[in-house]
Amino acid sequence: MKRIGAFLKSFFLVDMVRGLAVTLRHYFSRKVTVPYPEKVQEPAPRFRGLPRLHRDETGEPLCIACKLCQKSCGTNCFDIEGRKAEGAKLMRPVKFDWKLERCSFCGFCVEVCPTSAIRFSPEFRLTGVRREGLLFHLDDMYLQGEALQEHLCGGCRRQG
Amino acid sequence: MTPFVADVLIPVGKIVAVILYPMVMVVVMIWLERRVVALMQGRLGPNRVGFQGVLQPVADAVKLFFKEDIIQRQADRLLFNISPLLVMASSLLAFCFVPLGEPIRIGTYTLTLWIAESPVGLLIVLGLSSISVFGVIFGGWASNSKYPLMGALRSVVQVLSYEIPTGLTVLTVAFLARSMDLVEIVRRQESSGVWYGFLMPVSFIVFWISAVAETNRAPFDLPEAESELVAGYHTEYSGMKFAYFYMAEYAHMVLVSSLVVILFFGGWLPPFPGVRALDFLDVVPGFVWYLVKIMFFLYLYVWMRATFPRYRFDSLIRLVWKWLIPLAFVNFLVVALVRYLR
Amino acid sequence: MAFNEIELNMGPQHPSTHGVLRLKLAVDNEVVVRVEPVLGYLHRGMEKLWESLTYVQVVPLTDRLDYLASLSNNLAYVLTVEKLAGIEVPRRARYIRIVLAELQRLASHLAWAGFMANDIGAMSVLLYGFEAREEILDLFEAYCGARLTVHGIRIGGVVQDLDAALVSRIRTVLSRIPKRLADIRALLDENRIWKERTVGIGPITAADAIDLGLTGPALRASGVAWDMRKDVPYSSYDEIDFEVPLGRNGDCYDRYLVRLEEICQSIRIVGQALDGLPEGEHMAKVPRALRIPPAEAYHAIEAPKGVLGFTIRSNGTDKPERVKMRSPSFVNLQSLEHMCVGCLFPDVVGILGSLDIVLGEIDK
Amino acid sequence: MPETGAERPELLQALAALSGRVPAGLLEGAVEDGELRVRLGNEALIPALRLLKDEHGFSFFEDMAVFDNLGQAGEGGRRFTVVYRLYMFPGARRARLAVDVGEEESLPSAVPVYRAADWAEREAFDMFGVRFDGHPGLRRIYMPDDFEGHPLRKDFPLAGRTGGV
Repeated sequence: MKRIGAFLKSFFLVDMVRGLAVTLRHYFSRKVTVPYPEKVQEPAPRFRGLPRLHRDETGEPLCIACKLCQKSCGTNCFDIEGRKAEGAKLMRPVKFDWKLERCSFCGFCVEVCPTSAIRFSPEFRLTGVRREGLLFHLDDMYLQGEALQEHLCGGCRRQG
Repeated sequence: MTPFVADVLIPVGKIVAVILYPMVMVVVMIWLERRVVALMQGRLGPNRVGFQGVLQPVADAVKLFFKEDIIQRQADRLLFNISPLLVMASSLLAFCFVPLGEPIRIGTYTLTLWIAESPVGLLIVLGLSSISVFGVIFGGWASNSKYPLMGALRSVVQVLSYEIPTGLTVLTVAFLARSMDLVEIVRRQESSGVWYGFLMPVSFIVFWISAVAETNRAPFDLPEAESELVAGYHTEYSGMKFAYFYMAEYAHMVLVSSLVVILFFGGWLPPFPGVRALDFLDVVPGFVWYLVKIMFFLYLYVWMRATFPRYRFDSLIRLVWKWLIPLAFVNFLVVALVRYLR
Repeated sequence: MAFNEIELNMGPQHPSTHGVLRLKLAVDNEVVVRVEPVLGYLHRGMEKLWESLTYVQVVPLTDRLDYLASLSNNLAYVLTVEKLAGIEVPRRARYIRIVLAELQRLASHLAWAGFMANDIGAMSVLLYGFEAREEILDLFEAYCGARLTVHGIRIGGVVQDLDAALVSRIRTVLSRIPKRLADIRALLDENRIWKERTVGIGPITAADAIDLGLTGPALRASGVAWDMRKDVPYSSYDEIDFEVPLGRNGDCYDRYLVRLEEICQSIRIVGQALDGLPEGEHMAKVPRALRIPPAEAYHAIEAPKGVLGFTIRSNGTDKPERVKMRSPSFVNLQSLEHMCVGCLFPDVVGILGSLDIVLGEIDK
Repeated sequence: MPETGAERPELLQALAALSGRVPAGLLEGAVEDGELRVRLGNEALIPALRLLKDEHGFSFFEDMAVFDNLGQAGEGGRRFTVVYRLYMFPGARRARLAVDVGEEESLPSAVPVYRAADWAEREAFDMFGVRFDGHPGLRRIYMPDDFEGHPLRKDFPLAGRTGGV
């Protein structure tokens, strides 16, 4: 009896029709793709985007040029020089070169920074056209949003 | 209706229409394919170029138009250039015999919605559609490289072996309608009040499977899908020549769908001609019904492509010689017997 | 090269999405006579690089080995280092590791299902598989911020703790997978074309499989009941109850079924791990500049592709003396020739898909 | 979690059988951490592998690692130590066989015993230059065939040589 059942099933293409039914159901079901430029999917709060330096409320840079991040970075992206202005208690970075092209977003620098001066930002648009755009100097490390995009690819972005 | 208009203007107009009609259908088909497959897979598909991506095919065509047209140095230039035209011409030529709707009476003159009507229209259409096989062979051989040659030979074997079941099932229809004239077949279905597709479902299914195989589509797209290993016959082509092959394939699909509609689903007849209650549907012109049915079959083409995995070459040939041809024979005998007894 | 043999080149830029693998095929009119994989196109010299990094800095690099299962690579390396240094991992961290490793297995198998089906023509399965996989990657993003190279398991524990919101979100994502799996099974399991292309294709007997070093789902499809999580339990897998799916005749179809069954098992495992999540620390106290006295340790885990093992030798400094990786895809690819010889030309793609190899792990 | 040194009867038998079969070649042997650890001379390698595979159930060739002892004195004074790891299936026991080989010397290939050793030996040759006699096709597996030098050796510069391929 099973054999006849199997023959009938195969003759009337039951397995094919079942497949067609699945694709038809997906034809009418909700689509998953997000139309990117119009609608942007917000990254999660812990998202490891582009690392940025931060300042405290008074505008003083948090970074004390302790070079812990430089030591802990596996792909040595950092090149930091610190100097203590006379009368000041803490050192401040004078030179802070950071190469985005070498960064693997492993997060060691963020974990090891004593004053949490460097933190991940939700910025995921990292594309640039000029190689210099991928090298960040001290003041570039504070750029956010459009100014950051400006730096990354030097005005190549289509307006609007 | 001056003779000039009747003898020159209208035929020229019809010829231009017959050439434009497949072109438009090809453009619609390209968009439909990319859109429907995308929607079936949970994605949006092209929706940037023009409204909902309608201009996407135009963008593709323009891109192909400006692409560099490379001809292999050792290629046989004559055959290399002819084969895309051959494939394209045979598909377009076959459209002349495809009746699109009831003849329209304008004053004394009756405008027939087809170019030519001949008592053996069915045979001619089948014959023309297999001429494109020459284009495939010449194209594959002329590009003088081993991948296209293997791809061409494979698709030729596939097309030829699937012509037998097509021929047989088409015979059953001609048998029932007692004529090979496409217009006559539709009229016969109208007078007998039932479509042949419902009368002979086996014929319809066998015809549809072999038609899909003949156009190298869906589960049988061996030569083209094998482009990973054995590139299809149009590997060496680029630019407009490749566009011809590409359009010819879609035109061939539209041709086959219209054949299915005419033979099995009563060309331009409104659904269920026999049922008197549905007569109010007659107000819609025949041409529209014809288009609706064709769109359904084109949709079915794409639907199958999105669903089924690909047959391996030997199982494909085994399928036709072991299953489809015997089935077509048995079906033909049954129809003949029924026809004789009645 | 016999008279009517032709040499065909498949890859290295090959559409079957396995990375940069090149196969030199000798074909005697459609029948495959010889298959010779040519490797090295994605060789980044990982093992040389590891010798100049500290133990902690090596972890993000292990993400890039099997880039479809980065957490499993982390887990394998980290367990070996903990075994070498004798670090005790808190029980909560071990459970979170089980959750992460099994979620990664789900993501890897769902991606594999898409790739294999797409190679044999069923293009929609790729999108259904990826739809389910995206939700898992979103979980990883919510958990520790990255989706593909996750780097979520560290020496001594895991990078973040699992809070209640994340646990309930994991459960909802898991509850949606069976439905998608049913779609894939409806499309493929009984489909005659799929069976035509996979049943009896590329068979390998249990004895040959063991002799050739095949591991993972591909080995279990030949009926060999060997799963590292059961045979040499690690990270408290022995406290979790799950079955090990087995195949019978080790062909492409069985490899396909075994992996789909493993997806169901992984869902069960994550469910149990979440139910029994113990209290406690999610990270042990590990000095950042970890120095390990000279010793050597080997530890292997059941990665989605097979047995993934690390041999680490330390020399007292904070940098490993030598790190050798036993990559499952590398060893599994050795049996490709055994499976392909004698089969037909288009099946090589199907068999390669059923082996589920990743080139990042092969070329190191 | 390293198993404690609990007694492993089957490993002890294997060790005893080994010292019986290849007394000269067996330099060191012990069962520690639930693992059979043996150091062999290179001529005792193949008999030991065959013995463990056929009579003691070590059916699976799990891994082969090569260590460059350029800096410190190698276990046998020679430059390279080749470690074979076998796995007993079913039974989940492991065996570690270490063999020392100098730069110019070569080892008998394990492929006749375990076919899985084929690529492992090719990788060892490519990365360290250890030659294996009797290997079906010993050639480089990752680096291009005309590449000179062996990258994983300690004296090979980390940044590689410019002008390579």
